[in-house]
Amino acid sequence: MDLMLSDTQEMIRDGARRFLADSLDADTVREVEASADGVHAEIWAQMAELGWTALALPDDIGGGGAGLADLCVLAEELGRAAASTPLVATAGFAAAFLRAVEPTAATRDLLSRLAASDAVITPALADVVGRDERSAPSSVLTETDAGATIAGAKAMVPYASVAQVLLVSLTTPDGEAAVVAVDRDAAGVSWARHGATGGDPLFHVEFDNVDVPADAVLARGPAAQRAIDAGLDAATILATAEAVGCCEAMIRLGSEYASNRQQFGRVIGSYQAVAHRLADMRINTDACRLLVAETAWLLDQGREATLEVAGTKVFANEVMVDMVHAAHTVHGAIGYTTEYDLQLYTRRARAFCLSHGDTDAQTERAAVALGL
Amino acid sequence: MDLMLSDTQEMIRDGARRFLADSLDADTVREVEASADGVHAEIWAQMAELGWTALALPDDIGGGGAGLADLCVLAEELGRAAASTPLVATAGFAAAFLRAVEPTAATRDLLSRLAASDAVITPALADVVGRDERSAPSSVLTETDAGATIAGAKAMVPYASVAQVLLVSLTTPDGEAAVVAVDRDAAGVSWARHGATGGDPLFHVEFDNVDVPADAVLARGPAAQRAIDAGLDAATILATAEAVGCCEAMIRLGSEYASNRQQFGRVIGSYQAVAHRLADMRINTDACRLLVAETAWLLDQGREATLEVAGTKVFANEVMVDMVHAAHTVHGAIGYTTEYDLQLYTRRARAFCLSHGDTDAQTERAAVALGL
Amino acid sequence: MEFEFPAEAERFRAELRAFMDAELPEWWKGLFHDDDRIYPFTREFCMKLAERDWLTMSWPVEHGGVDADVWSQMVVREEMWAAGEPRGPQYMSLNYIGPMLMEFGTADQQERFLKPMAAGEVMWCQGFSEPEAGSDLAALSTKATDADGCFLVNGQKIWTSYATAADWCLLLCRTDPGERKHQGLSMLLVDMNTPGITVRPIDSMGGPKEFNEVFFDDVEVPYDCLVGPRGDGWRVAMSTLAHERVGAALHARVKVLLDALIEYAITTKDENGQPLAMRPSVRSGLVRLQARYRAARLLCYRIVSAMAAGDANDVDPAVSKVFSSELNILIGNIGLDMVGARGQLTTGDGCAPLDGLMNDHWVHSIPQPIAMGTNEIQRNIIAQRGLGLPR
Amino acid sequence: MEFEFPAEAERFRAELRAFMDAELPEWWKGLFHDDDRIYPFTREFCMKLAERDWLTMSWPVEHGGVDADVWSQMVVREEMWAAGEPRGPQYMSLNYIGPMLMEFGTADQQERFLKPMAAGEVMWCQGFSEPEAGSDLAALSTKATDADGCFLVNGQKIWTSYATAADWCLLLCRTDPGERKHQGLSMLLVDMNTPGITVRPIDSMGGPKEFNEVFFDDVEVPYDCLVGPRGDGWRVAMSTLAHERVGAALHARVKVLLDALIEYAITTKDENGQPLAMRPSVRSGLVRLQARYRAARLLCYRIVSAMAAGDANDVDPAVSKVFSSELNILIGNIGLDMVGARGQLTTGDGCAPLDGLMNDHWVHSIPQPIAMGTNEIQRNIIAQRGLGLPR
Repeated sequence: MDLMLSDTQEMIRDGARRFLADSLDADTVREVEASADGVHAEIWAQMAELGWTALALPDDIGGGGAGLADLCVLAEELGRAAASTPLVATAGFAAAFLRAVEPTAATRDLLSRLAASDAVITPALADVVGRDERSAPSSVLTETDAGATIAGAKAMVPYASVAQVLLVSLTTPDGEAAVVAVDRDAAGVSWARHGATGGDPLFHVEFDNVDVPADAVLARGPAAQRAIDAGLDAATILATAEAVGCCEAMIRLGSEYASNRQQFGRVIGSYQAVAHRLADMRINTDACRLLVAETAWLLDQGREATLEVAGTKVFANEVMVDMVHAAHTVHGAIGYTTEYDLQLYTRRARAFCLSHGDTDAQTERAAVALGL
Repeated sequence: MDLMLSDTQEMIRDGARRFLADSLDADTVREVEASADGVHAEIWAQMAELGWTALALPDDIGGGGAGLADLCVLAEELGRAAASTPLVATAGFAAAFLRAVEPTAATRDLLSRLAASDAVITPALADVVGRDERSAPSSVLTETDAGATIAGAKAMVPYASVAQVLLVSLTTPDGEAAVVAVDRDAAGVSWARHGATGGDPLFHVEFDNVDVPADAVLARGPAAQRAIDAGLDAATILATAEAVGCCEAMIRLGSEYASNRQQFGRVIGSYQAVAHRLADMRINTDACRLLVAETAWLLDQGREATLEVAGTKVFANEVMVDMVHAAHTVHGAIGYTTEYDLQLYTRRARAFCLSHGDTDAQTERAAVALGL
Repeated sequence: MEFEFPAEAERFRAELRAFMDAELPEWWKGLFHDDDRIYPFTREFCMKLAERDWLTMSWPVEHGGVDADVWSQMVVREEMWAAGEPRGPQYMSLNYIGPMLMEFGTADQQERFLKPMAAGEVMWCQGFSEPEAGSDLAALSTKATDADGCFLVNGQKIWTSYATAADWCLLLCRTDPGERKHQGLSMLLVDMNTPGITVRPIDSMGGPKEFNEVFFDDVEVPYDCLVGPRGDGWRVAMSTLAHERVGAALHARVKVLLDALIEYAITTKDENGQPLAMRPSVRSGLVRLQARYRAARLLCYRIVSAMAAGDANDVDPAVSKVFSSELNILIGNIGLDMVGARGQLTTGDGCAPLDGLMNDHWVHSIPQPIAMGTNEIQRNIIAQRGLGLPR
Repeated sequence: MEFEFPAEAERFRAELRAFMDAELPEWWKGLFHDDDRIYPFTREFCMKLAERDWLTMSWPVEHGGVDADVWSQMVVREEMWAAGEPRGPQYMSLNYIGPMLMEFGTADQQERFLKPMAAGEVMWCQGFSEPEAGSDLAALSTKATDADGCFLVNGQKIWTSYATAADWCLLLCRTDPGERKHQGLSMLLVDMNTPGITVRPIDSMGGPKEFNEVFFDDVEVPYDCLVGPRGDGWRVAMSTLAHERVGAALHARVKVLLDALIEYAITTKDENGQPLAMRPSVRSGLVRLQARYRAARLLCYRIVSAMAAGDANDVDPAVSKVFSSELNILIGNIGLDMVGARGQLTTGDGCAPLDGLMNDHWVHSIPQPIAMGTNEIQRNIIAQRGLGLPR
């Protein structure tokens, strides 16, 4: 038992913090949010160059040989800086998904592109009419002589405009689940950005009878579902680590503001109504971080961790909703303005609570895992 | 729309407050709790003499002609004084139940005994193996040539040792619900007191083939269920009014303590951690009281009020659990001692949250009433 | 006790609703949204209300009102707030700036300012808060000094809603030295077209139109625009703020959202054809909200009942404000969880449930515990004035 | 990072559990219950632990310990707390009174006092709090004045657990004047059999044995019972309290309750034959508790990890204490709601679910946010030392 960061993790943390301090200030975050793609392409490219995006892939395929727990340290730093990158989609979902399916030439190829950090691969799971990523898709995969054709539309696809490959969940005519790797530039694929409050750019993606080769079908049936779950679990934990970073930023901003703002002749941080709210934010943020770390470690060990992933998400959802409002309370009106940085983090934290499995969905997964 | 107490209500409140201040101090409450019957018989007798227990019965049968809303004002005062009386059982459940069933000579007789304030009539609903008052009983009613026989056992029967009549819910051999008025002194009825944390004495009551006359069967089938619901609704609201009184006492004790206790050279009530907790108790207690008043008024108007009764209970359960711990927090260690009065109220408030329909049961009733 | 509106108030509500159904355009979503049509529309709408004697109905007849009873006034507050306050800034004129003038203004001031308010022709804004004077309002430093036959105002106000559209500003500033910080303040009426006034909008999470900074640089304000005694502005302001707090019917918006959520839960089915209403979290969430809505409504009505009975106090409005603003936060969060992942999509996005209603409400609910006196200040009031706790 | 106990610590846990299963009598329900067998049993139990080198295993060999690693110590804390602390008051001797003597005691004092502690033969109590000195401990007024070759102690302590059974008392009192209130304090070791000591039990919600008042009336304490420098007792006390906070494994009891609730939910059926585990509120309640249990456990382990890495701080124990004590409150309340109306019945009542376990825990959880430094004080520590906020 050792809950201190490892040397590697400290190195990742310090390196990422330095790098982001140099390359991403809050005004740049605002520019990125207003841009068409909604992504900080340069930071992503530099992270790729530094080997960070491939950090958690096995070294035998050219990855960094580290674990999800290490990647979470990086994700927390991205959260602290409100950086929008496809880390969760690519190094989280795609990497875990591709490692969970039956290896083929196609999956090996995709994994080596991830290891070489030269592809953004993003999940396209939730159908336009469905509730979330785990709802059975109505988008259809039909086999053809040349391979297969897919038709349908997906919502909430992260980073679609900068992706090279989409991992699309589909239903076959006989009701089986399937996941297909679709070239984002294939004929028939079109996308439009959603209006959304969080940090990740989300897209509505249409598949108008898109033809794919037979080997693009990466998984079918229960195996497809298991691989999706593996991908979502990794993405959930990584996203929670990012959200922990957002909370750290909320605490930092709140503590600074409360240490300087005076009312009634006293610094407001000396009022318990303010100080204790910040203390509670500290407590819950620490709790979230430790849950993330333990869960990532379990996943790195190859253990069954549905209970831990789902439970961590349920806890994070509950406490982060409170923290968002606590942070605004500490700041008063200034925190509501777009000129001030708080909203960059509170919008992300609130969107996080709705994403990656909401409380209902994760509660049910955890309850089953608990034996209930 | 007028949310101020009526003149009658102010009279009831002031009279009850004076009466209880004179006749019931905290040490007497402790004595009552330790007594075999667990009831303040004298206060009950005096309340009967003052006409308070029959206050909400129609004047044409000799009652006070007032409403449940007026009785709630009295109940709140009882709660403030931690008085243990069968008001909720008798003037709450029994009165509303008896007015909801088909009138017969037997019900008229029972009602006139209530109006004359010379009987304690108490519900015996929850079977020993059931979850609560609304669970279908396994205790059995069998018809005989001479009337009927009942066999089974009930748990959580309030004030059984001082009751004259028990209103017992039963199931007939063909699965129908029935409610029978049982003379508490009838052969075959025996009782033993539960160990319990709240203020009302609760009893385990056995019915060992108790013979009752035919007219003791007061209701059957859906009519029996409706009358039980009417009784429980009145009892629930009255019990909530008592619990509001407990909260008022918690606020009073907490405010006094926080205004006098000094630590670090300051009165602790000047710390926001203390002051704001008490303020929240004030807010939630006021909210509960208004919900009780409106709901009682609706019931007095003969309106359908399942949503309001159940919603009020759900809200009260939620906020009172918090208030109990807030009150203990304000007081520190002293509040945990039995010498100090706080525990008289916090035990009652917590037991209230478990009684009269728990959150699950009342949430489901309210949800159906909301159209969900 | 009586828990129903008087019959005539309910008749009036029906009439008012019919009027609003007819008058509110399709595009209207509430006051604080990014749409240039909003302020012109509110002016037009207020003039129509004024034509029907509904704008300042609570005012005495002599000032252009109809002496309406308190429950009809409550009907107006509820219906307007439920609809996103289509009166725009003018709710301030009729709720508290007008009454303040009736209490403290000269006959000339009343003649000059009340008429246009009653006609719905004028928009006011409130210049109280400053960067260094938020909860601690009395710490304000905007100064009005004596110049040639007028005040010369210098300083800065902040969080001034409606300042871009307003014709006049109710300005609390410092005219005289005082031993304590709430002495020496005065209340001025300032024409927003006076040279030297600069308005800088502050973009907020709720959109670009919600707040402003207002800078005063040698702004000349005639002496006859001083309301109430010079140096006694704190008392005028406190009376004004007391009126402001009574005016809020924050529960009315909750009712609109609750109805929308209930309907959504009943009509929305998951892929198994099961309505959302069958989800346990939805059932318990809506039940909790419904009970709290009732409580918020009653806590608000209690203030009005007490006023009508001549028994008003400072604590009940504080209780009501904390409860209602926190309920607005709660319904935003429960509502977002109910609609699920797509709740984060904004109004106008084809995939946004309820066209982004819950997300829009969530954002706009954020400042509610902060506005109109933070909930922390309200809790201080409850503790000190309600429970007798020491400062 | 590493999230498993070392294999030898887990082996030790299995051994310890087997020992406890064999040793804990049927009637044992935990420390604070109304049963005269409790203290004699804890003494016997501690002597058996001592025989196995398990009582003071964390101590250095020279003082009767075995220099056990931090994770084996955590195993002891968890297993003991899970079982209702069958070591009785002696957890204090080994967790912090002994270590305090090792840090501040003379060689003679160490020789005299540590041996009996290591043998499990002696019970200590802690005389710190006073009626007017709770959170504000430094305000204490119990005085030790100089008499004929000894101190003469006069004053009163309160909330002194175990005082009726204790052989010795660790007494913080005022020996000298000081400019500030935490100056002039000294730490004394007081034989509870000294004439002039009166113990008055204070009945509590948790039973008649939980607290006491201790009165000191001209109690003679030899000078050689002063620990640490005279007048520097505050520093000794603070070091002691820091050890106390590390010792708490409040999450271990939560795990016992959680397991009991899960089993109860799975095995208890309603009248329709549906297990309680199918109720949505039970599912979500248990899931919330399970995640929080994990977090509480990790927050506790973080303190130990940091100590092991030589990187301890004041804030982590405060974080852990607030979180774990509130979780104990939460599981009491969720558990009571789960078992339903009969949760209010007490242990021994035939109708009480889980034989009153949840009710018993609920009562005993009430003081947890208050004990060992109130959660308000802990939040002050987090805000001031952790976040740098001003006092």
